[in-house]
Amino acid sequence: MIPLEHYLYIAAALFALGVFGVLTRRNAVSVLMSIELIFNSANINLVAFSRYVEGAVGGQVFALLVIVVAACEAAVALAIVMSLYRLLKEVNIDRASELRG
Amino acid sequence: MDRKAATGQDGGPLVTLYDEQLPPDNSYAFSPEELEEDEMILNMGPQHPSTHGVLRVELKTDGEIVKDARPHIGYLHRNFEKHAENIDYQGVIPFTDRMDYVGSMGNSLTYAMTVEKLLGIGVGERVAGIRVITAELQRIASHLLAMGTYGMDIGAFTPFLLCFQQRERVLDLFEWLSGARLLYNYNWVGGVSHDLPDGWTDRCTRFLDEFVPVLDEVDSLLSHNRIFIRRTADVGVIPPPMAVDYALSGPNLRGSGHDWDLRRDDPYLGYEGYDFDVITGTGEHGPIGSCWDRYFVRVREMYESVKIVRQALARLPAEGDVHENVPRFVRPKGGEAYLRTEAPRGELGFYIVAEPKKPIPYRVKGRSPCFVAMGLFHEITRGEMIADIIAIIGSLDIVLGEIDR
Amino acid sequence: MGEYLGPLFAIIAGVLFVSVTLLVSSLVRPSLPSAAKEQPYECGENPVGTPWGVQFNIRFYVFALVFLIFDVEAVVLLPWALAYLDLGTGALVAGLIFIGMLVLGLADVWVKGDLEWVRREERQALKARRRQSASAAA
Amino acid sequence: MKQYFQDIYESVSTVLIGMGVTFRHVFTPSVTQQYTADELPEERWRSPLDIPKESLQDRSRMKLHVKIEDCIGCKQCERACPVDCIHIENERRLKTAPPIFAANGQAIKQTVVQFDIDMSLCCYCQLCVYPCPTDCILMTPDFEFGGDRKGDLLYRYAKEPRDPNPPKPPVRRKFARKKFVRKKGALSKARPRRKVVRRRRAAAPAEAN
Amino acid sequence: MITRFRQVEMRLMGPLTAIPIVLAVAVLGTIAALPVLAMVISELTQDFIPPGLQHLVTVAVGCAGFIGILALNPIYAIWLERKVAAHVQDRLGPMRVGWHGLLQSFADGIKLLFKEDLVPKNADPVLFRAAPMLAIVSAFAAFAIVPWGVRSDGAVLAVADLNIGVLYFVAITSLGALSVLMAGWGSNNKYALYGGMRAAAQMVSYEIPTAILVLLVVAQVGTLSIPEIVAAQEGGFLGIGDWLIFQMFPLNLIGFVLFFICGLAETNRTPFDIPEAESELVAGFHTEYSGMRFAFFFLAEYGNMLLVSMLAALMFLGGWVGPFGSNPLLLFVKGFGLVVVQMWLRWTLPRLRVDQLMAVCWKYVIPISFFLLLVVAGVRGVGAGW
Amino acid sequence: MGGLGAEAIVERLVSGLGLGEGDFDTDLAAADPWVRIPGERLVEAAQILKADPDLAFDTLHCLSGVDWPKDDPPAVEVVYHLFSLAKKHWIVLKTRVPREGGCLPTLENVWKAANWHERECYDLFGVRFEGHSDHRRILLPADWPGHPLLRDWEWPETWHKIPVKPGRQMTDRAEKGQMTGVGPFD
Amino acid sequence: MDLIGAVGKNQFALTTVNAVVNWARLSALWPMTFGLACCAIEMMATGASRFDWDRLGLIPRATPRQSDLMIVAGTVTHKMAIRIKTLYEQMPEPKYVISMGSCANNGGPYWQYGYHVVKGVDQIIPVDVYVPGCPPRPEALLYGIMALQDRIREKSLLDDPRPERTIAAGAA
Amino acid sequence: MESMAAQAIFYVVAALVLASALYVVLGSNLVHAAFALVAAFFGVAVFYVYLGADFLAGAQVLIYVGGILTLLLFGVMLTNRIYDLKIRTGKVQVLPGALASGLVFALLIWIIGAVDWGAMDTGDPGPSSEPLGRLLVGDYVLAFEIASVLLLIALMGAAMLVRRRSGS
Ligand code: SF4
Ligand code: SF4
Ligand code: SF4
Repeated sequence: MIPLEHYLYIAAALFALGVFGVLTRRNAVSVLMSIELIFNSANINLVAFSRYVEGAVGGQVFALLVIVVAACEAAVALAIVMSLYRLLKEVNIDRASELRG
Repeated sequence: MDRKAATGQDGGPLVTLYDEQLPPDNSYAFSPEELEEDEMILNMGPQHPSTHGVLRVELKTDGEIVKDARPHIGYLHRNFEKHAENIDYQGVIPFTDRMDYVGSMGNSLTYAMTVEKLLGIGVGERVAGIRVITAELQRIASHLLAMGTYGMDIGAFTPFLLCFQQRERVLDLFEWLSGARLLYNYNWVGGVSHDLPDGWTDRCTRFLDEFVPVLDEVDSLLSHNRIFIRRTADVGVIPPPMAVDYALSGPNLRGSGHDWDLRRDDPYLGYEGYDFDVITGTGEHGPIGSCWDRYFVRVREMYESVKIVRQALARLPAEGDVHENVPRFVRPKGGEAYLRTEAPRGELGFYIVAEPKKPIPYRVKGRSPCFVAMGLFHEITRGEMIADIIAIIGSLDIVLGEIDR
Repeated sequence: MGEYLGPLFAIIAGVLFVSVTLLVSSLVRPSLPSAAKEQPYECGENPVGTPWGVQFNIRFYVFALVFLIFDVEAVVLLPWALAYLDLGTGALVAGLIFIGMLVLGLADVWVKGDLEWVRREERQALKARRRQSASAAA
Repeated sequence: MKQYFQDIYESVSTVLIGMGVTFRHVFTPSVTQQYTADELPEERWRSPLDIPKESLQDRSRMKLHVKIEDCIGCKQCERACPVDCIHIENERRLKTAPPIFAANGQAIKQTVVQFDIDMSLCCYCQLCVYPCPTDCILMTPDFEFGGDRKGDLLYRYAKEPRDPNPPKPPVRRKFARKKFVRKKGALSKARPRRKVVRRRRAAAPAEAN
Repeated sequence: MITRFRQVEMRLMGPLTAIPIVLAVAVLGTIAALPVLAMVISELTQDFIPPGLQHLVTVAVGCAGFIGILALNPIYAIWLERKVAAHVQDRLGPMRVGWHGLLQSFADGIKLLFKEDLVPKNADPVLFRAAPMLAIVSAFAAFAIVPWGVRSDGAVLAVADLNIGVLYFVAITSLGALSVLMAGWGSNNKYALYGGMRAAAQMVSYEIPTAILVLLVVAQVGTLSIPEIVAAQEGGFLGIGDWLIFQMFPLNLIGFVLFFICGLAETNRTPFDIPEAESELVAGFHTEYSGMRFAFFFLAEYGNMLLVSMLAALMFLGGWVGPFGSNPLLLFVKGFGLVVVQMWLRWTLPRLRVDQLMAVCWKYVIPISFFLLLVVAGVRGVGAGW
Repeated sequence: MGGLGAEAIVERLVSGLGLGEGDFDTDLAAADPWVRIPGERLVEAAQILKADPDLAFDTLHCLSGVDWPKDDPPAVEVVYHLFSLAKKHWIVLKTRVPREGGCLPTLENVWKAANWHERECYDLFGVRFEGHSDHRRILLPADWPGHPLLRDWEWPETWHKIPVKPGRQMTDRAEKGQMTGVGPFD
Repeated sequence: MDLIGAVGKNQFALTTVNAVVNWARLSALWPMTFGLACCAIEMMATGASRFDWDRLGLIPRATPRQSDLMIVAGTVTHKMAIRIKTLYEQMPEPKYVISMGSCANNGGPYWQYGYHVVKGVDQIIPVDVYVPGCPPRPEALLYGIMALQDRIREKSLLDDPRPERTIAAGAA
Repeated sequence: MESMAAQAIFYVVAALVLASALYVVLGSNLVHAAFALVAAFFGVAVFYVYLGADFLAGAQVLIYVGGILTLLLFGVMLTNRIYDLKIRTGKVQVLPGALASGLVFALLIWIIGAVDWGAMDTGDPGPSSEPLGRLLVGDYVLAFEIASVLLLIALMGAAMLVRRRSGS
């Protein structure tokens, strides 16, 4: 039996990696990938808690909803990236922030 | 012409270049620099399963859409015209056979008739009858090939083999008649090389009887298949004025709705005496002049050819010498002649310039219907999709041997 | 959980199958590399540019997008379908609303022309140019 | 809306029709002619129109053959060939040599010392066959003469080749290859139709000239 | 000078080298008989084996069947395909290698094994090599859940009997799209890239109706587990009356046809073989693949064909349930029957164009399957009495 | 075939162009009646032929080059076979260009079909067509030496190392001892 | 290690492997769909129902990467020669070439005045079997394929896969 | 014994997930990174299996691997030319990024270690999909419906975003 903490450690590591990716990556798609990693780490936590603490499937419902949200997020974010690309011919987020001005 | 040297007494040594890297030939019509964003150059051919030989099409694509297409020809340029300047009138016939190798009866017929026009001789009734029969059978064989390969281009393999099966029967008839399966050297100046063998007409009738039901079957398998129609109707539309402007001929012209057939409108070989219909495209599915129209004109022409062959067989004079008018030597008095006939692919013409009393033509030019049809290719491909390019090439029914000569 | 050994076994079998075959093959197959052999194939032509330098039609993205949404929808509906028989009318109504939303979305993208592989306007524009040149000829 | 359902209906119905056609073909006998490396056995020969093999091959234009004994060295064939793949060289026979005759009675005045036909160039047009006065060059229905050496496709018919190198024997093939042999008498009895040709030609004055 | 080829040959020279190749044929033959053999053994021995080991035995038998199917299927499916094609076209098909060409696929396989394997210079070497592996793995993994019978004591004979069976199937097949995309992108070839992108878009699109039709089944039987789905179809008139396909006529029949169409599309079979569309894209995503790596795609394709056929049979045609009680052979008969139908279709129909293919999916198949789902749900609800 | 007679066509054309007696050549008795006009007037003539409602030559059926090196002056003759689908009549239009550096105006703008024909004529005869939209070789590779249908065209020895001249095919192989020397019946 | 000795010791293994591999190679010759001219039509006829080269195990493949056999069916022109050579190079080993028809053998009818015709495809790529004819009958092509199968049957794994290459290099 | 093996597999998978995640954030080839993400997602699915959430595992594979990843891949392939695929990460950002994420990681580790989670082994929970369905249509029916609305909005919004640019 794997102890709960191990799941939590892995989730934490994934989370940290995701954060690192979000912070260092310039490419928007790359940033998106990192965000997906973060979502996953959250999901691991949810499911692990629901299994070890709750002992029922309530947490899984939330995980499912998180997946739904993640999918929507990915869809919309990529759409934004696409239109950004059409505009700039580049998907560097640094350039994107220039658009504000 | 020095016949001695011809057997290769001099010349360079035989070279083998296995190890040599041949230089790349980057003949592109579109330069990469000119491309806009999102565009890509895609080559189709010269080795490609469905460019019907060695056609190369250069596509400028944007995703699946073809922005522009340029055909490159010449990969089968076999110098027919150069040969014709060096070989006697009779000897040219094997080379004309090799121009449109799917319809070689039609080629040699046209050439022979042009030389006959030059010489001012005619042919007897039996020869004319035999010529009509062979020409129409050849049309059937050629259209069968067109139909089958078109099906294959669209992705249906079975109709192709069913068509080929019928084509084999025609080839059998031809082999029995002339000894060769594909390149017959059958139509001679002033006659044909062999008379019909005994029993040939019976077999021919039998073929016609058995052929029509099979054609119906392939028709129901392919021509009226919904997928096939969707793939070909409204694709590669040649509007009628464009067809004339580009001097299209044959089924391609008729597919655009022009009611024009040399056999009826400028008859030769006594075609005026036969009862047949000229098939034109109707625009049954989608606009007139689409790929489906051209394809279907060919299919229905086969029925007409069957009609003609039946009539020709019925009225063929029982006796007659097929070599009656064959001149001993062909030495025209000079001058020039142009003559065209309705070959399976359209109006095939030969333009011969003769020098007086020479056994060798001065200049022979073949006017090839496929060459002309290929000339408008870039017009009708613009805006179509990649898959449609294949459909369009197939529907024009080209033979590279005739385009490149 | 033990039943998941099956897929694991299958995956390992697959990997083993591929790698063993490739290993055996690499021992016995000939290899004569040459420059021309390693060129990308393009019907015997020298390719111009690399396909990687090319952008693909945005359509691909649109389809993947619509697919993703419907995929998620199918997954969320699965538990619904499973429990459906025991849940009574409420489930039917809930499912109806859910599917109704999605159908609405489908209708929306359909009407807006996103489900055309090639946008109608683009194609029409190119074809129109062609027709122009045809009529100019006439 | 109507169009929508009609589309569905037509697609389904035409697909079913097509499937019916192909289904029927599963049960029609196959037309394949199972060619083997030996000459095709009669029972496997399948002409789609039931033309007997013999008569189909009667005019067959495959490999050329020269009955060199009958050749008078007139070079008509060489001249007629549009491809120039025949090469003939003659030597005058001595006046004192005993007269010999071709099968049709023509006197042979020259010795053919070289008679090469390059079958790898020939276009099988049969134009060389028609003018031969002694009917000694003819086309046979034999097509099984490919191989791995192009040199094998050059046929030298002259009995006394001037080539100093003695010819090598042909490559042995593994499978037994029956050579095409015409039945006795078939060779000398050349194609009747061709004779007619020549007679007519000689009789009719050439209009063109 | 010794070429690399020669050096390789030297390695071959061990006395062991000949044996595997000679034996391979025999081994494969035995494997073919494996499922039946295992089934028989398991039936005979079920009374003697302690209950604790029962599970292991069923899994072992399932594995035997799995390997048997996987080894047998491509080899004979390819032969069958060629024969079907030939007879549809009045030909004979392979005749020379073995009796009526039965050994043809072995010859093809050995030849491909001994064929040079090219990795184009500018290709992405990692993706190029990983793609065929992924294709095979996804086919294998999907096969793992296909049960092929129940023993008389009710134990399911399968490598794995998952209670999310159909969901697993839908999920794993989506890996196939990835492998195609990998291959297309990794080849650095224009045709391959077109083919790969098209294939991915196509497979992905047709996954939606597949999932919806799976929902359709699930909503009726209330379970995701495949053996239970089959169990729900037992009984009825002549033993076939309760097959799902005959229920709520014609809703489920349409569902079955649509499911089959989706299967065709997911395995890239005519009329949906756009990604490989020979007449336009040369060979599509596997244009650059040669030798064994190409063979893997081929194997995966035939594996997937059988997979979708068997699943269609399990979900709609009652699986191993039939007129004469339940019998694993029935499943094979149904599965291969559907495979033959796939081949029959292939040799009948022309190919759709990309946009038409997508239109078929999004404008016809998906709306109709949504409609089916709603109607079936409604009818079931009424039937359940609320 | 209906339509106008050759005489009428030539008459209309010549009067339309305003050509004098010496400016054109014609042979109305030939099998295919032709008229030869100077190259400069070509486009004009083509336009007349196409636009005149009675002539209505709507198709350029064939375009051929003929090399006449022995004539005085040596020239390439370009022959246009024109046909009217509407009126069903024929005329053959000829014009001459000098062999070296000869140039004609393109008829592409009158009949689209001329495009490829002219490219071919350029490829094989070296006749340039002024104003042509895509003036490249069509049949032969771009770096092919010369225009091979000119009668005095020199065969290159090789092209990219591949021999062009006919080799010593039979004798060569005979000398290498590759001969079998056995006829089939011997 | 003495390689020759190793070969000698395991003669039996070698012959067995050889036999199996050669059997596989000769019964699964996949030609590249590749037609050049008139001969290609007869090649298609060979693939069609009446002659059916599928009987011998031939499946046409569209890409050179998956084909073993190149049937040069038709006239090789200078413009095409470069492409043919590229395509040949792009086929993986072992690869075979059948030269079909007079044109591919030797330039055929075009050998004399065909300025744009390569006088024999064997000038640019090595040829295994020459099939004479213009065009060769489908049976003749089948005969050529069988002749090629015979040649493959006699090949040894120890042979250099492309002997011509070394010869040409040696001569140079 | 079985559990030993199971544990071993778990840690192998965990290592795999972390390695892939590492490549995702550090790798230089974007397409490879996307495929590495496949492995990470797949590994997470394996965790779900270990946690007895088999339905969720299926959903994870189907949505993440089949859906989101395909989308991401198309995104990568559509927006990048190969020479851009080498992602430059300036040193400026790496250091603070590493610092920040390291900090987060340390914090999390500390929390995980410090808190007593009250974990209990509830035994094999059995099939999870049907209870999930009950919950979804029962207690959480609002969330269920909201999810559908969310999906609808995402679909329409994203389609619109893309459409506006490509139409012109
Ligand atoms: S058949 Fe024709 S090409 Fe052959 S040798 Fe006779 S004339 Fe010459
Ligand atoms: S024509 Fe006949 S006789 Fe004269 S050389 Fe030729 S083969 Fe001999
Ligand atoms: S050999 Fe004859 S049939 Fe073959 S391509 Fe050459 S000319 Fe055509």
